[in-house]
Amino acid sequence: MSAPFEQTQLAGRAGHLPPAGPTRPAAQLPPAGAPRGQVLRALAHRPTFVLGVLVLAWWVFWAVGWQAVGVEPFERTGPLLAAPSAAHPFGTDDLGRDVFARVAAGARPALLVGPFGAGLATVLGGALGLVAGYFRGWVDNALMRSFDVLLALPTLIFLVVLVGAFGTSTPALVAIVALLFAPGIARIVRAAVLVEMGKDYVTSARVQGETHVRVLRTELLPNIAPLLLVQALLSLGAAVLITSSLSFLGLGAQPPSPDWGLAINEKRVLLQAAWWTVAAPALAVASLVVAANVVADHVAETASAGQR
Amino acid sequence: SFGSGEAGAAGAGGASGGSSAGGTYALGLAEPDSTINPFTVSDWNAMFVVGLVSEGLITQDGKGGLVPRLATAWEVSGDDLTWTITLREGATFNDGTAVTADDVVATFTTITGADSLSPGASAFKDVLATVAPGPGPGTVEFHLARPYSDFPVLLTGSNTTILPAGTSEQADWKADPVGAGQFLLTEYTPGQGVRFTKNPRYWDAGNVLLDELHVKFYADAQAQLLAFQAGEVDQVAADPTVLRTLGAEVKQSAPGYTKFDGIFLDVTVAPFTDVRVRQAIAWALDRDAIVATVYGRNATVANDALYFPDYAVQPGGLTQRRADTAKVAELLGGRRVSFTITTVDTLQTLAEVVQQQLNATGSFDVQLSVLPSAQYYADGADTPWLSAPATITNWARRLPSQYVSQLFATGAAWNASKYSNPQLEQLSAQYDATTDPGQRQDLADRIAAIEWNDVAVVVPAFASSRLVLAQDVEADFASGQDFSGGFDFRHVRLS
Amino acid sequence: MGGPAVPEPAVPGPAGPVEGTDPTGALVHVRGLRIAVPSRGGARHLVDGLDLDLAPGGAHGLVGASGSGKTTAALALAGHLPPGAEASATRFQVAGHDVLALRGERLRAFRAGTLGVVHQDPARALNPTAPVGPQVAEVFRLHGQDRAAARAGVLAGFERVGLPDPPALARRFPHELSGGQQQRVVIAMALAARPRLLLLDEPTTALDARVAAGVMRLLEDLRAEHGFATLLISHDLHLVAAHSRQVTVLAQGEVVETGPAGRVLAAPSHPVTRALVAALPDVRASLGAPGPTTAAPRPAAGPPASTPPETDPPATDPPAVPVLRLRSVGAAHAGRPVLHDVCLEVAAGEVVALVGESGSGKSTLGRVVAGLHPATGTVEAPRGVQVVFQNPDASLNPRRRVRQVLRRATELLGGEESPEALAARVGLPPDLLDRLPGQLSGGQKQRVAIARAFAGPVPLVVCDEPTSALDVSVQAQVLDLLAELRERTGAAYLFISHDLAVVRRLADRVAVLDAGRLVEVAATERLFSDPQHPVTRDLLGAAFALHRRAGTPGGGRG
Amino acid sequence: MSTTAPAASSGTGGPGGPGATVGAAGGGRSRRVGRLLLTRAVQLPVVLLVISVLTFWLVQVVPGDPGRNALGPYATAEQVAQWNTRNGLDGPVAQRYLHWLGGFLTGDWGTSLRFSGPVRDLVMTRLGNSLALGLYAFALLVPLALVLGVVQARRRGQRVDRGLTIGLLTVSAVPEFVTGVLLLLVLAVKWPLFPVQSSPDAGSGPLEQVRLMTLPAVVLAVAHLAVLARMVRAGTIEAMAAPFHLTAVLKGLPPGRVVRSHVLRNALVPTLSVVGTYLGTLLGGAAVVETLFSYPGLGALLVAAADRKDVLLLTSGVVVTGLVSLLALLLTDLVFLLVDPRIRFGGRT
Ligand SMILES: Nc1ncnc2c1ncn2[C@@H]1O[C@H](COP(=O)(O)OP(=O)(O)OP(=O)(O)O)[C@@H](O)[C@H]1O
Ligand SMILES: Nc1ncnc2c1ncn2[C@@H]1O[C@H](COP(=O)(O)OP(=O)(O)OP(=O)(O)O)[C@@H](O)[C@H]1O
Ligand SMILES: [Mg+2]
Ligand SMILES: [Mg+2]
Ligand code: NI
Repeated sequence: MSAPFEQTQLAGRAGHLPPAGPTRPAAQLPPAGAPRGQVLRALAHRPTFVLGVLVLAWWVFWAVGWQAVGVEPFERTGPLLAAPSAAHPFGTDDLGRDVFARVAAGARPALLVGPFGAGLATVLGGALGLVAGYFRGWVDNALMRSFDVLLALPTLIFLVVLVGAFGTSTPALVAIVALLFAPGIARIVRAAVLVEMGKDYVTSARVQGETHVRVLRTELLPNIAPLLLVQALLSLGAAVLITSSLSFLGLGAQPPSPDWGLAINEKRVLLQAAWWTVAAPALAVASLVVAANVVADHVAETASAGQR
Repeated sequence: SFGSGEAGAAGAGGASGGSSAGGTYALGLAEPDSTINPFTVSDWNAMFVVGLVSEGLITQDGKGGLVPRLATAWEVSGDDLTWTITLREGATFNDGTAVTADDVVATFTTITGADSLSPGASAFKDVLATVAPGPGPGTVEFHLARPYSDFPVLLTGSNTTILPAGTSEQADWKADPVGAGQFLLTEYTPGQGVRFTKNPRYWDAGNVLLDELHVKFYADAQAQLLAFQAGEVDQVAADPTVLRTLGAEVKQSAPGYTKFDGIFLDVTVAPFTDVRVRQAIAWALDRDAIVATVYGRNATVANDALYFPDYAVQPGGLTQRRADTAKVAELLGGRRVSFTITTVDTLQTLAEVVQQQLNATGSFDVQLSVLPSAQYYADGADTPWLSAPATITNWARRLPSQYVSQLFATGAAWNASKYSNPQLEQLSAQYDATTDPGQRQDLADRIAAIEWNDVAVVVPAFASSRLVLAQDVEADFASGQDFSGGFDFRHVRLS
Repeated sequence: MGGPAVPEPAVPGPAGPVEGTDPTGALVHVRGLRIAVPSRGGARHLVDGLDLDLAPGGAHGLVGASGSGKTTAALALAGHLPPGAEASATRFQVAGHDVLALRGERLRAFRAGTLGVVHQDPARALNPTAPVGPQVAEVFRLHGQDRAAARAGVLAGFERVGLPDPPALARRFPHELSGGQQQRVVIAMALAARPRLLLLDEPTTALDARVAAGVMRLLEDLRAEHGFATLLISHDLHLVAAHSRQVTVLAQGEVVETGPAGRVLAAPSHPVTRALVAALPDVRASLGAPGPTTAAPRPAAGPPASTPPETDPPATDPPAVPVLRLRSVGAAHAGRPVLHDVCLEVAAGEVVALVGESGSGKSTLGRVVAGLHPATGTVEAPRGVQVVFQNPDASLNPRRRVRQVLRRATELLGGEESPEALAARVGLPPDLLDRLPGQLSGGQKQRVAIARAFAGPVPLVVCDEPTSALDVSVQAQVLDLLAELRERTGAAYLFISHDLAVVRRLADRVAVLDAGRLVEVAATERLFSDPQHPVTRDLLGAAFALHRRAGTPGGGRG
Repeated sequence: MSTTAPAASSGTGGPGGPGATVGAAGGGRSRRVGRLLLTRAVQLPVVLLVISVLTFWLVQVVPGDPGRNALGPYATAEQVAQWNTRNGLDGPVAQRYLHWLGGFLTGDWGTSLRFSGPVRDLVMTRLGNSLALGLYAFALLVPLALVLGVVQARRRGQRVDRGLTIGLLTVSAVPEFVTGVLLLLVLAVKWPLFPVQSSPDAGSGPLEQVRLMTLPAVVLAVAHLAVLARMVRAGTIEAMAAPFHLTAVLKGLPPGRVVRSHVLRNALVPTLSVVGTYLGTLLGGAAVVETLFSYPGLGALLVAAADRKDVLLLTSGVVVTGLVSLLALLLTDLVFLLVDPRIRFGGRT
């Protein structure tokens, strides 16, 4: 059928202004099939896109360079639970540590586990979902029933077991996130593929003699890619927060790790006494997730402009 | 099964306001972890439930004094080997049968039996030889294996509440909650809570002013705090977070010391084989800061010797250790020592502060390994709490000599430090056997000096239990809410 | 393209009194409509300065080469633009509304109250997840009818457009209908709204001549009765001539000629129009006179000018080496038998046309041949049968660019041509290669689908209405391509078409399908000159009648 | 492959609005539904068996020892071993599993070590509670997510869309216990409209039950809202790009009607599969919320069971939640068939 992230332009939207009026959204859309530079230039005119990119860059900066910059996430550098001030922009925690320094240093685990975990989950779930929905029949049954086993196991129980098996090192967390999210993504992707399979373009490709692998890759994948992107971005936040679930189970990363999820769980008791100790890491996670999604939205909008 | 007044109050979500004078007292606990059985109960929440219904011979008040409960008197024989207990006349179990010497004998026989599952058994090992009915009516004789001047204190410990003779260790006590305590268990709903009503047959029923007691289960400490703020419960433990949240203006009750959190150093493993390293650690800690940060000031600075501040004998002559970076550097000779501290998640804050303080001296590079309790206290030879080189473990209040015999004696079951010192053991045994106060003081000084010097365990502070109470709670608690305090709700009422 | 001065349509033409172009009385009054999408080299104009006037009850034709902007212009009247497009006009009045300025509820009300739209691509115009009946009933409901009335309206509407068994059909989903049935559903849906302006975008491409004639007659009747105006877009100039009074000719978005249908089509002044019309007599000639028939409605009227001898290859005997052999093939949809005992052989290099009424099972047979539909009986088909689907749009992946599609097809089918060359063969300008299917016009999509199927040597191609959306000149080019490929590679075609002119021009033999049975298979010339079966005669007669009427400039109501 | 079922004339729908005729399927569909149910009826027990085996075995990796857990750290190793023997925790795992399985199938689910009560009563009461909470959360979540997703899609790229994206994702990036605490602070502490402890009391009426469950349900719903709304948004955007949407718009249908009759069904298939997995999640995965609100649901029960290696309770509980999850997943597959008539589960031809 058609492409997500595209829009049917209704009258009353862009382009229907009276003759003289230049139109805003249309002006921001790059021409169809425009070269990359032009797309980028169009994106650069979108303030929320620019903001999103800046936020992402900001976290990447801290993830890579917090040691070089010399923030002190572990030392006691101020009074206990000091409110945000010039010296401590996000205040201090119950051990007198600078909350900003901890959040900055926490960007590293977040940016390792989040994107890689979500990415791996999406690749895994996407691939298996595609295969299940495409071949249907026993392949579908075999794959989906195995995933059902994982989906039917309560998440937290599954987590306990996975942590028991892999531990809580960063690569282990990436693997855990992937295993935890892949079944759900596979199911969603399979559902989308089942719908696509009802459309003639898949038949046409097969009639042309296209191999199964290429049908999956070049015909179906592009059509479920927007869905996969949505899934990947939604998994991002959950992946960053995986340590929070783990620490709820008493299995989190080791203190004094500045991990965001860990911090949120540990400091939540301080929500009333010192809201900033929770708010800072929570906002960090939120800003990362929101920025990634907003940037992706903008890219999807520009990319789909002029399609259909 | 419930009075109408109480049902109405509970329905309205209110903690108090029952129709009769004393009202319903509500408090929050985490759901008990272990089986609810006075013999085997081991976690504090379960002890609470059991302790409200059952009654021991003796308990301790908040200052370490002994309080007669089912026993009215206790005295030791001339050879210091037989303690005779006199039982309270007229005391009955909640089923109406009298508490007799046979019941006491049966209870202690079960606890100390060869196949006993009671966690209390260890306290009597090598101390109690036999129990038998005494010569007089209502008396019981405890025959000791060695002289033990603090023996009555052992009777205040865990799992020593008296149950009718014939009660099996394996019985489902919850189904038939028998005991001689202040309350009757009327309803136990897993996941939700327990309801108690006053036991009219309690020997001191006149002083139990509450009509009902409602224990609600909150798995989450924060939920408990919120419940307190919302008025759903009448008390909440005064941990630093609670105090910070509620502010200084709240009504508090501070019934006494309950525990210490010790940093156990395995003296057989480098770098702790070197006593200077152990001492350096002890000298590196800023104990005042720990008391403030970790315990919210509900603690007293300790000096690495295991004498609780409320214990009758206090050792003297030791310099109080305080953070001294120069001394640390001197002891270590400029070395930088790295090691990992292993601990359980409930002690994470202390571990983090200790790590922070040690690392701040520049002489240490400390890593942490914080484990969930099931893992930390796991079974087997390599259980972390006993086998890791440096651990932080909390210990409930016990007698000084108990710590020696259980933590530092050769072959002691819980010797996480792998420390042994025949001289210490000998002094400790002497101390147990002595009744003369002057001699005891002298022995205590020497024991403490050894502990202070050898630093098998660093004890930064003794923690006390403290409660924050709702405005309408009247009367202070005489003792801590634990087994040794007997979960005493006498004189407590709601206005 | 510049072209000569565009005729000023505001000047009253020699049309009848009803067609007053007084702006105040006009239903549609458009001046200088421009629709542009941004493109690499600045804005690209899909419609460039369109003027259009349409009086209430008027009948206007919009013709032009494929991709000239007809659909875009028509949908603009409904207030719809392609995504990202911008429109401007000096005047843009439809039924008294400045459509470009309408928003929200007023736009909706305008659409509900004024418009009926027959989309070019009926298959995709219908919601795949709802039965067709309710989709039409919805329009009645929108106009205030109750459930029962709406249901009755649907059944009556279906009946009128010649759909079989309306109650059962109404419960089916769009994909359970044949192409022509879908198209008729869409027509019924457009009529349900009692529109004042009916936009007909290629309304009969999937219909056989008889049904098409019936539908057009129905439209004429309703127009007379209700006085709505029609804007008819079609490549079939006969149809336009027969059913429009005024005609506007578009070329690359610009109006090149406008005026009374008779004059424009009979005496075209602009080269573009001339090129379009040039094919007219030829087509009529190629169709030839109907043979002796009883079924043709007006057999005696207007004999063709001449009956020139055909240059088709002589009809061959049944082939010796069949590339396709069907023996008593049957097939069913959802348990309902659709094909019965079909026996057919197609030789290598042979073109067998499959004709028959809409819904007779042609597409199903095509799918059976391609192995896409289970069948009973024996189907001996070569490997690698290619299919040009009846609905090219759905068969193109919305996320693959034309270039990717063509390049991959060449690889798969072992062809040698570059995508550019392949595109050029079907008359696609190279700048379309980097577009997605959604950015193409109906005819352009169809040509991509054709180019794809012919990207390499194949033994047999099933062409299901491959030229229905193409204007005559492109159509001719495509037919030449087919002929040339067949010469070169020896490909055989199973050629499904309603367009008998095309059939006659291309096919060696013709098979006539009626309600799932082959009723006649004959060499093309023989079939046209001497149809045996009444069904065949019906088909031929209807086709002839439609084209004959085109000979009467001024439209069918004259 | 196309089915060859006789054309069923069971369709009752007829004209009257596309939305009204979900059940009016062609003959193929009832046949397909039947076949799907049949295959699943065979597969479901197998999946459950696998789940139970996995749970029974995997719980062994959970650190800790039941005897140790019951007796506490100060009990001796011998005491712990003795306790385990008494509670039937020694012997090979396989043997114990088979014993459990036999009991489970005959209705004797054993006794919980952690809660020292019959497993079956415990699980069944909690299941009821969890289902009630889950459905309540669902009732809040699904309509809201639909509305928000559709609004976002219709206003794609505009301020409303961007604002909702930012707002929803921010909320979703805050863990449940933080949202929960915030809600409790406002609605239980500041204005005591709701209790902190949300245990339904035996005696309280249905209205009171709803009041008790409201906060946990809201927190659960909020936690899943962003994901679902974004799925709806993506699906709606896709469906709105399809030509049939233009048809509906040009018909002049009111926007709400366009969405309901034409967009949602086409947008919902991937979303539905998320919804399906959520039902399972809300049963077994609501542990955090249940814990915070002291709500006696299955999630917290199972976490406690796993934590304490209460094998019998855990396995039985997981099998029960598993069954419910699997039924929910089956339901989504069934709904697929009804929502999109083109969907087939059968193998390729
Ligand atoms: N969304 C779009 N973006 C860019 N170009 C488009 C888009 N849709 C159509 N076009 C281009 O606009 C031109 C006019 O298209 P339109 O569909 O109006 O043609 P048409 O006259 O209806 O052709 P046909 O007879 O083939 O249907 C074509 O060249 C087409 O490629
Ligand atoms: N998926 C389906 N389910 C049920 N019936 C179907 C299905 N597809 C087609 N039909 C019916 O089968 C018959 C033959 O359809 P087919 O598409 O082969 O006709 P056709 O000859 O190609 O018609 P047209 O010229 O209109 O395209 C029609 O009556 C149609 O309604
Ligand atoms: Mg067109
Ligand atoms: Mg067809
Ligand atoms: Ni009561």
